[in-house]
Amino acid sequence: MLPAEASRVADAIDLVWLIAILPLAAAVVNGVLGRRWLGKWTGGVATVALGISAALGVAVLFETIGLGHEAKRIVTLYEWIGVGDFHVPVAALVDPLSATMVTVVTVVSFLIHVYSNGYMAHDRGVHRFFTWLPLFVFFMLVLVLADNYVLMFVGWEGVGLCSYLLIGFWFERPEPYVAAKKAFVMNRIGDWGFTIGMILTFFTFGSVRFGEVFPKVAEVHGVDPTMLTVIALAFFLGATGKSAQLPLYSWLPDAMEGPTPVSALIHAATMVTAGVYLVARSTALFAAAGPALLVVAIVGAATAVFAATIAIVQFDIKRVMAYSTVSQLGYMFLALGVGAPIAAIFHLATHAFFKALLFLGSGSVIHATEEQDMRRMGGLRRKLPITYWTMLLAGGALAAIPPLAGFWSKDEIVGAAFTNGYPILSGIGVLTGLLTAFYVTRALYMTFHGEPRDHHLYEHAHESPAVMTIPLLLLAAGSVLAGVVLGFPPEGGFVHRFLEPAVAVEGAAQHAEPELVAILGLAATSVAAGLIGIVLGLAMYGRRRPDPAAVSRAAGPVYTLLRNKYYVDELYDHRFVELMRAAFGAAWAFDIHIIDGIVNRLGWVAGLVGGGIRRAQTGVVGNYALSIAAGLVLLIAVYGGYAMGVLRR
Amino acid sequence: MLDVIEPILFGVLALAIVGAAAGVVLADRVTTSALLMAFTFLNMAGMFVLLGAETIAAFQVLIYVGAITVLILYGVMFTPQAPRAYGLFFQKQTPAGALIAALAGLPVMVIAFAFRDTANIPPRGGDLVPLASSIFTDFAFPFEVASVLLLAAMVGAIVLVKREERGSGSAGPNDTTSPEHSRAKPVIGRARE
Amino acid sequence: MILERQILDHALTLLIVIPLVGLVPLLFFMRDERAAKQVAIVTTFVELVVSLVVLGQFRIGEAGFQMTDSVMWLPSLGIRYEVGVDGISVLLVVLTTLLTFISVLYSSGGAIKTRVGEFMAAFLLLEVGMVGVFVALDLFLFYVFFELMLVPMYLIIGIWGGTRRIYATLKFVLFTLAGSLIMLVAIVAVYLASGDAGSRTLSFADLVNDTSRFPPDFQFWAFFAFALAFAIKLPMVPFHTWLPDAHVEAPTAGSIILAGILLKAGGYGLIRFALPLFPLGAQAWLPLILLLSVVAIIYGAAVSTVQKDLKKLVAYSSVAHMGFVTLGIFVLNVQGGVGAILQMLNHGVVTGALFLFVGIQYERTHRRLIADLGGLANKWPLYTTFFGIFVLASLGLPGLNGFVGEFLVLVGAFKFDGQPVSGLVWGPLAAIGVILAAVYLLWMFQRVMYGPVREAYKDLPDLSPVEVASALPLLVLTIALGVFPQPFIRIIEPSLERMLAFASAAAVAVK
Amino acid sequence: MTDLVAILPETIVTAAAVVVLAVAAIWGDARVRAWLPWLTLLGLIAALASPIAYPASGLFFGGFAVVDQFTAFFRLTFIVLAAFTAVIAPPYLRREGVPEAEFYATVLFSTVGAMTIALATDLITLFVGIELMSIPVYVLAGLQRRDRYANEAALKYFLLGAFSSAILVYGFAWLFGIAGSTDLVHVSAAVAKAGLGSPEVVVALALVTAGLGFKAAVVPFHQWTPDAYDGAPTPSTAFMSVAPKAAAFAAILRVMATALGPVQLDWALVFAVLAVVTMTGGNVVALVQTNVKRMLAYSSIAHTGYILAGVAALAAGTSAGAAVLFYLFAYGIMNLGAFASLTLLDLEGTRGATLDELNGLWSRHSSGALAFTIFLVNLTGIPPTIGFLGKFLMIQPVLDAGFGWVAVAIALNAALAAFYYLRVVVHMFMYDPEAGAPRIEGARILSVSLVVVAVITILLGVLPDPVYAFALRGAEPVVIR
Amino acid sequence: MTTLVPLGAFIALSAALFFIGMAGVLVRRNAVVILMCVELMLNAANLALVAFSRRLGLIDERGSVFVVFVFVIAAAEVAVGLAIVLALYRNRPTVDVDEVREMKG
Repeated sequence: MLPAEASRVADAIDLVWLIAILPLAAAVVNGVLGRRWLGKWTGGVATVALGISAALGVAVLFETIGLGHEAKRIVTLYEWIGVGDFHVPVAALVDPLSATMVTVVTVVSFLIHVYSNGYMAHDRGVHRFFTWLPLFVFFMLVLVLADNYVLMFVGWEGVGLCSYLLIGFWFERPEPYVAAKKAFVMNRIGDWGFTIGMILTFFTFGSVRFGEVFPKVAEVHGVDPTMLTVIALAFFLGATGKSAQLPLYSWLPDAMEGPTPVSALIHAATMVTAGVYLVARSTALFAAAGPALLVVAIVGAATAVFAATIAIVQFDIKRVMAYSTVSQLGYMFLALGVGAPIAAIFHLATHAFFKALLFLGSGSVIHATEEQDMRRMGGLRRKLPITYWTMLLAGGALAAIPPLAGFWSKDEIVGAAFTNGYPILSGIGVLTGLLTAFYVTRALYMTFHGEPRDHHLYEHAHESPAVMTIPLLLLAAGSVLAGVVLGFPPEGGFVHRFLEPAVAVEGAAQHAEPELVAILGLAATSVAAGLIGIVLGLAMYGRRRPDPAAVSRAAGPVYTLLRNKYYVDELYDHRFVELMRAAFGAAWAFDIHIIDGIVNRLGWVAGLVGGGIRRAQTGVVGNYALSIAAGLVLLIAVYGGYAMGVLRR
Repeated sequence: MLDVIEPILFGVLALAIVGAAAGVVLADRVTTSALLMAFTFLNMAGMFVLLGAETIAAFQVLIYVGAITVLILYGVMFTPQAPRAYGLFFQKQTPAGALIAALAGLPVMVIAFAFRDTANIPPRGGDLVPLASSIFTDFAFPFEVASVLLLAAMVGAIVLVKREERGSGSAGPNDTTSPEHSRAKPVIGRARE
Repeated sequence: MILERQILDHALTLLIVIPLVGLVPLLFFMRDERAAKQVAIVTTFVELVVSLVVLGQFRIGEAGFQMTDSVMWLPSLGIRYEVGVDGISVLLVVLTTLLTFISVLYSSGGAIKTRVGEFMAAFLLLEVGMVGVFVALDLFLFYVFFELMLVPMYLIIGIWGGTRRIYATLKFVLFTLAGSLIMLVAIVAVYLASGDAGSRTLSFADLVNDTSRFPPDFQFWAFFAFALAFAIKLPMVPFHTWLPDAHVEAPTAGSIILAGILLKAGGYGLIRFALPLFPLGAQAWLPLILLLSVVAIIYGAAVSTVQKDLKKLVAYSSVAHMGFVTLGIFVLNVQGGVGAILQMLNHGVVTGALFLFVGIQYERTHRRLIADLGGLANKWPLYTTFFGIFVLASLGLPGLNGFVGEFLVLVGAFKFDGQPVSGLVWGPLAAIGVILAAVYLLWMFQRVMYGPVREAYKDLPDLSPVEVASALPLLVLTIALGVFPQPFIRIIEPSLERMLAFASAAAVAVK
Repeated sequence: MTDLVAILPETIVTAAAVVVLAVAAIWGDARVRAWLPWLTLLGLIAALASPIAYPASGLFFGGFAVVDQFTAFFRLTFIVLAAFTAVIAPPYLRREGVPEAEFYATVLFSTVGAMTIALATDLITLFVGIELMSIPVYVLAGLQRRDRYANEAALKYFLLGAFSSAILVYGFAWLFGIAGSTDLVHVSAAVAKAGLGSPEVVVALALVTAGLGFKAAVVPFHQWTPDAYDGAPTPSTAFMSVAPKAAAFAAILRVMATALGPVQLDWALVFAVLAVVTMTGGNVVALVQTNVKRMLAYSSIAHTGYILAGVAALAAGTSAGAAVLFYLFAYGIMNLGAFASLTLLDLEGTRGATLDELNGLWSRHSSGALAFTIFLVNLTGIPPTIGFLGKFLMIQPVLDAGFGWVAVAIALNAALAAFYYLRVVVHMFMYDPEAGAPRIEGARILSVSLVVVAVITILLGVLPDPVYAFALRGAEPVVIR
Repeated sequence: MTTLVPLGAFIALSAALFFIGMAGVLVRRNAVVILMCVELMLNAANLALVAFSRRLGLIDERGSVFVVFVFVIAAAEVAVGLAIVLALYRNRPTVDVDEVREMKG
């Protein structure tokens, strides 16, 4: 802390570390005492801890708001690593950006913890669950609060670990832990980029602390632009891994093997947005690295539409949501790429709410029906009213129906893309909006409307307990209001004013102020697209005309392609893995047969030579005498050679 | 007069020595070799006389022709061999051995002529007196050592050839031969490996 | 008071003597198992305490050697008995005593069933050698201890080892011996080059003061000889093939010490002797060593991925980890160096622990093939937790100790701006190893731990108190080194900078 | 009178031999025989102590005997070795029915011969000494006279020994011809005058090298070694594998350094090559042996190679001679101990033990196995043992003399040798004994003395300075100037 | 006194004898005969020694003294040698060294 601040009276921001420590404490307590003593009370412990830190989080947020424009405070705990000129403090950076993230994370986590108390009540491993979930929150908070890349990396890897543990939560079955490993390894590939990015940052700017790095970016002189691009791309590689963007997205759908609350918290609301946060946090860096920014935009857009197309044809309700998440994350990167980080964060926040809600909703459905395949559902709205209505709202938000939350944020992204001179990308955004609206409609309809397809299942379905439904309601409120509250009026909403200083880039070219016409026009188009999608969905699945089956038949190859998710999993999980195994096997063979072989051969050769010489030991005195005499002759020859100068010494 | 005799004598003796020595090597029968060896020694004694070392010559006759030859003949008698061709042509190693010996011998014989007599040798009589005097005065130490050597050799020879007295019990468990065996007649025509 | 002072002044000598003292009663109780165990435990514990006292007495921030003892040993050769610790060695000493204590404790818990007395005796002898290696400041003394480690370990693997123990142990000894004998020649050469007859010395302090007495070509070969010996001990690719065999066959305690300490002797030798004494030689061999290091990192990881035997997998992973050590040392900057030392400590703790747990598991299931295992997590929650944490530490998860060392090494590697290939190539390549580590370790973990529980292992017991007691200190260290590495770094850094200064100064002086 | 004082040790040893014989001849029963080794020991100790009581140094017997530090060192070495032999011999001798009194007497006679070599300043004394050292050893080889292998060993050793003696004495004759004197100093002067240019020096040098090389078992004059060591009764092997070798090197040092010192440049390189060939050959063949006794025989050839390297490096000055002396001392103790350890096993015939017969020796006779292991570790050259110091001190002058390649060869050979030495340990510790193999009982004195000596090798490995300092002083007379 | 036979001739003769003896050792198989050949070699040495000591104009008779010692040694060798041969012969009736080859390799 700066001496100036030292005199200040302590306030919530000074206790910001407590926000992170509380979940950790909960995790430790549950981890140590859970199995033997606490049992299912672990849920209570975790929830309480989360509640407190959520409250603190909100407090911090408001205090930051209170600080106004120069809201930026660093709370240093201790020096973690310090070797030579390389220093990594354990310090929290509290500014609008991190404050927002903290709030989102803590609040959503809290709700999901509450929900989980119901959802996981009957699981044998409940104590494990409530050890790892708060642990995840801890790492997530480290990630968002860190004031330097290395500390951020700690959270980054930590959340990866917890996602690994939680995806593989039901480890008796193979699918979960296979998916878990896939997730972790793919993240590691991204982390390779992150690592390189960090270290290069250190050598370019002599520090890894945001506060010291970003100012230096401004003075372009001295900093090699290509180096900047490399750094940015390296970080972005990390982001693609964590946020499931092309080409490293394929772990996220598989991650649905984990318990649904996990999917909601980690694989929808928080962890997967870490990549977005990273890029947003490094806006200054990316802004200075033009090409990298373009790459971000393109990858984002591509991922958005790519995932949406797959989502269209999925039947597992959670997988639909998963691909939807991938697609929405694509939106956020698109936003970042087109230079609208605020829009990205905005969408991140809203998405956190409605996507978490969608997941928890489907979780409640699954909880009620023990079934994930939408083809065996239908007509459930009568059985699960609360779930139905809340999910309907969330779906609307996802489909960007005004005035629900999704509308504001998504619309802003599309708009920014357009106004900042990326019309094509903007177009893709609109198209994706259409697809989104379509598959969300399809999913909700197949689940809740029409006639029950499986009566046995239908009969046993029942609404979830209050502990699960209340979070749904709260999230629903968020999904409805978040947009208006934060983002109205567009481009000038609270969120903009609040976040502006955090992501402001000195000297970065500010895009031209868009005129109202364009905004409205774009809004209209995207809304229209959404409506078309919904109508189409209702038509196909409500009226059966055109009949989906017929359509898929007509689509033929395209359909199978989508059905098989573009065969990417086959490519990764089989071709690539087989290739690697072959290579590694070859390496081992080399180790055994060549390297070790040579070693063993040496001994063998020595033995051979020994055996040979041994044969000269005939046991016959005459031969021995002969060798002596021969030796004598040899000596005479050699010495004679010296004497006559024939041999040199 | 005397000048002529010496070279002639030398030649004769040299021929005799070389011839007899070659005989020792070439002779088929062991006894022949032994006798030829004795003959070589005799001629060698003559050579010593020629060199004016009468005392040494005397010793030579006594020790070699007397003691050693007799000893060796005893040895030959004690170790009768099956009458078998000891001809060199059964010896695989003969050519190699001969070659090596020649290879070493011829150059050395040539080199031998590099030794020259010192120009003026002081006239001196027999070697008895200086020899006797020096052995027991200057050479007292090696002489004592030599006496120990003889003692050691004696002890060794005795312990090696003496038979265990019956029932001394000192015969080890690894008695690879029975007393009968040790007195056994030589096996006739024993196959060679 | 005075006595206390005395003891503290000669604490290091004490460290060398204590195990020898312990040997005496052991020889009498050779046939009485319980007594033998008790003697061994007490001795190693006292040793541990004394080493901790040493650590406590250590003056942090000083670069030079502390608590030195120096006595003329071989007057007619001018060779001294000279011991002392600096920031680099003091931690390794403590690690040694700790791991030895743990190994003995664990082994006395029933892991060793035959010839217990002999086993403990071998271990005490081994401890003498290991501690000696880290405190010796005279090349001759160092060599003596370096070799002294050999025979006990030879017996430990050969007598209490697995089915192919003979092959393994002979391979281990012959490899090491071949290397160290070449080094012996080099040591003698150094001795001869150290001055004119009468003024010759092998004392590190004297030698390092003026390395210009070693002409460049001399340094070239001397460094080669030293590096060879240490590269085999470490082991560096391609001299590593003794390691998997030795580890697979060795008894658990043997593996722990082998991985935890013996390999460190190699890295320590490089940074303490090879580098400062022959800076020019180091410069000459630098590119090759860096190449081999990176190869080791990737190659070791690649090979571990396809291992079927649990111990072999961990053994090959050691090869990869040691690659980080050599890389860190020879990028010749402080981040790399500190990283390398930390990596040595971390690897000692973590891999030691991994072998401990593999051994525990083997004792219950008598299976080491990964394919034969599975579903253990269900029955052994405690075991799974411990094992899992160590696995994560081993794959370099931030917040655990593995990360700090590897990351600093990577920083150093990037920083390396030497010829012909700069760090911008080495760094990213080395970083790949981190990905692969995740692959093979997690894959192993899930195959061993996850999945449905097997009938055969249904009623096997979880960790016993002794085992927990053995593992707990390691766990604490694993987390402490990960969360609060700075105190350790503060101990290491000055001494390391001193070593590097020796290296660079001489290099500059000649240029 | 002073002359006699000067050779008091030799006299005492001779007397001891005679007394032993006499005692055995007069009271031939077992009780007395039990005392013979102690009688021998007593004599040897007296001999060792006598120079302290009556110190003497300088030239004696009109310059035919010299007593200097060199002599002193070798006296110590030989007496220690003889004493060690006397202590370890009895169990075997009684078991195999080898005549004891003669054994001790012969050992003592041979010792006198060896000591004489150390005293010699003159080709004649030297030659007589060499013979007095050798002839009793031939006897020792054949002493177990009912054993076919012993006979064979004795015969081979004797025939070849006599052969080489003839070569040696012929070489001496030529040296005499060159110098007109048998005094080593005069010879050296004459050789210096003639130089290697003169062919007769070439011949003499070759003959002498071959003759002495045989005694020290240098390749290619070594082939008698395995058979002789193998067949001889084990205690004899123990003695003849060390004392004659040490004596041979004493002779080599005296002749090569003093008489042929002037042409050192010419023989140094040859010796270096011979050294490498010898150590490598010995090790490589030892590698494929399954009979431990025979394996040790080959290993002793290898050690000859190491020592010879030191001789080749004599140009390096005192350190070289000191290295040779020290190594001889170390090698003597450890090799003798190794062979002696074999006598623990009660086996058919003289031919030592196969590796398998050693299986599980640790459980059959712990102290013996322990001692054997320590001796093997010594031979391998692993610290902290006297064997290691031997190698360390040897490499130093070799490098100093510029024979870097020889030093490397020594190192590699040591590694190679480690394989077969440690393989023996493997069999003793890591294999279980054959079913029903009994614990080895008795032979308390033997095992105790083995352990004691083994411990001594370690102590001397930790604190070698007294011995080395002594060796340094002892090397002074054989420095080539 | 002056002589017509040069010293070199004697030495050459001794060399001839020496190498004849050596050849004998190399080619003969009968242990006793080998022993004889060794004696021949020793005699060659004797001849050389005597010749030197008579012809190099030395003040003393060192060579001859040496010869005396060689006599002694020769006698000792023969005694021990024959003893060994006899001991061997008792265990297996042969003196053929080619047949005494149980130890080899």
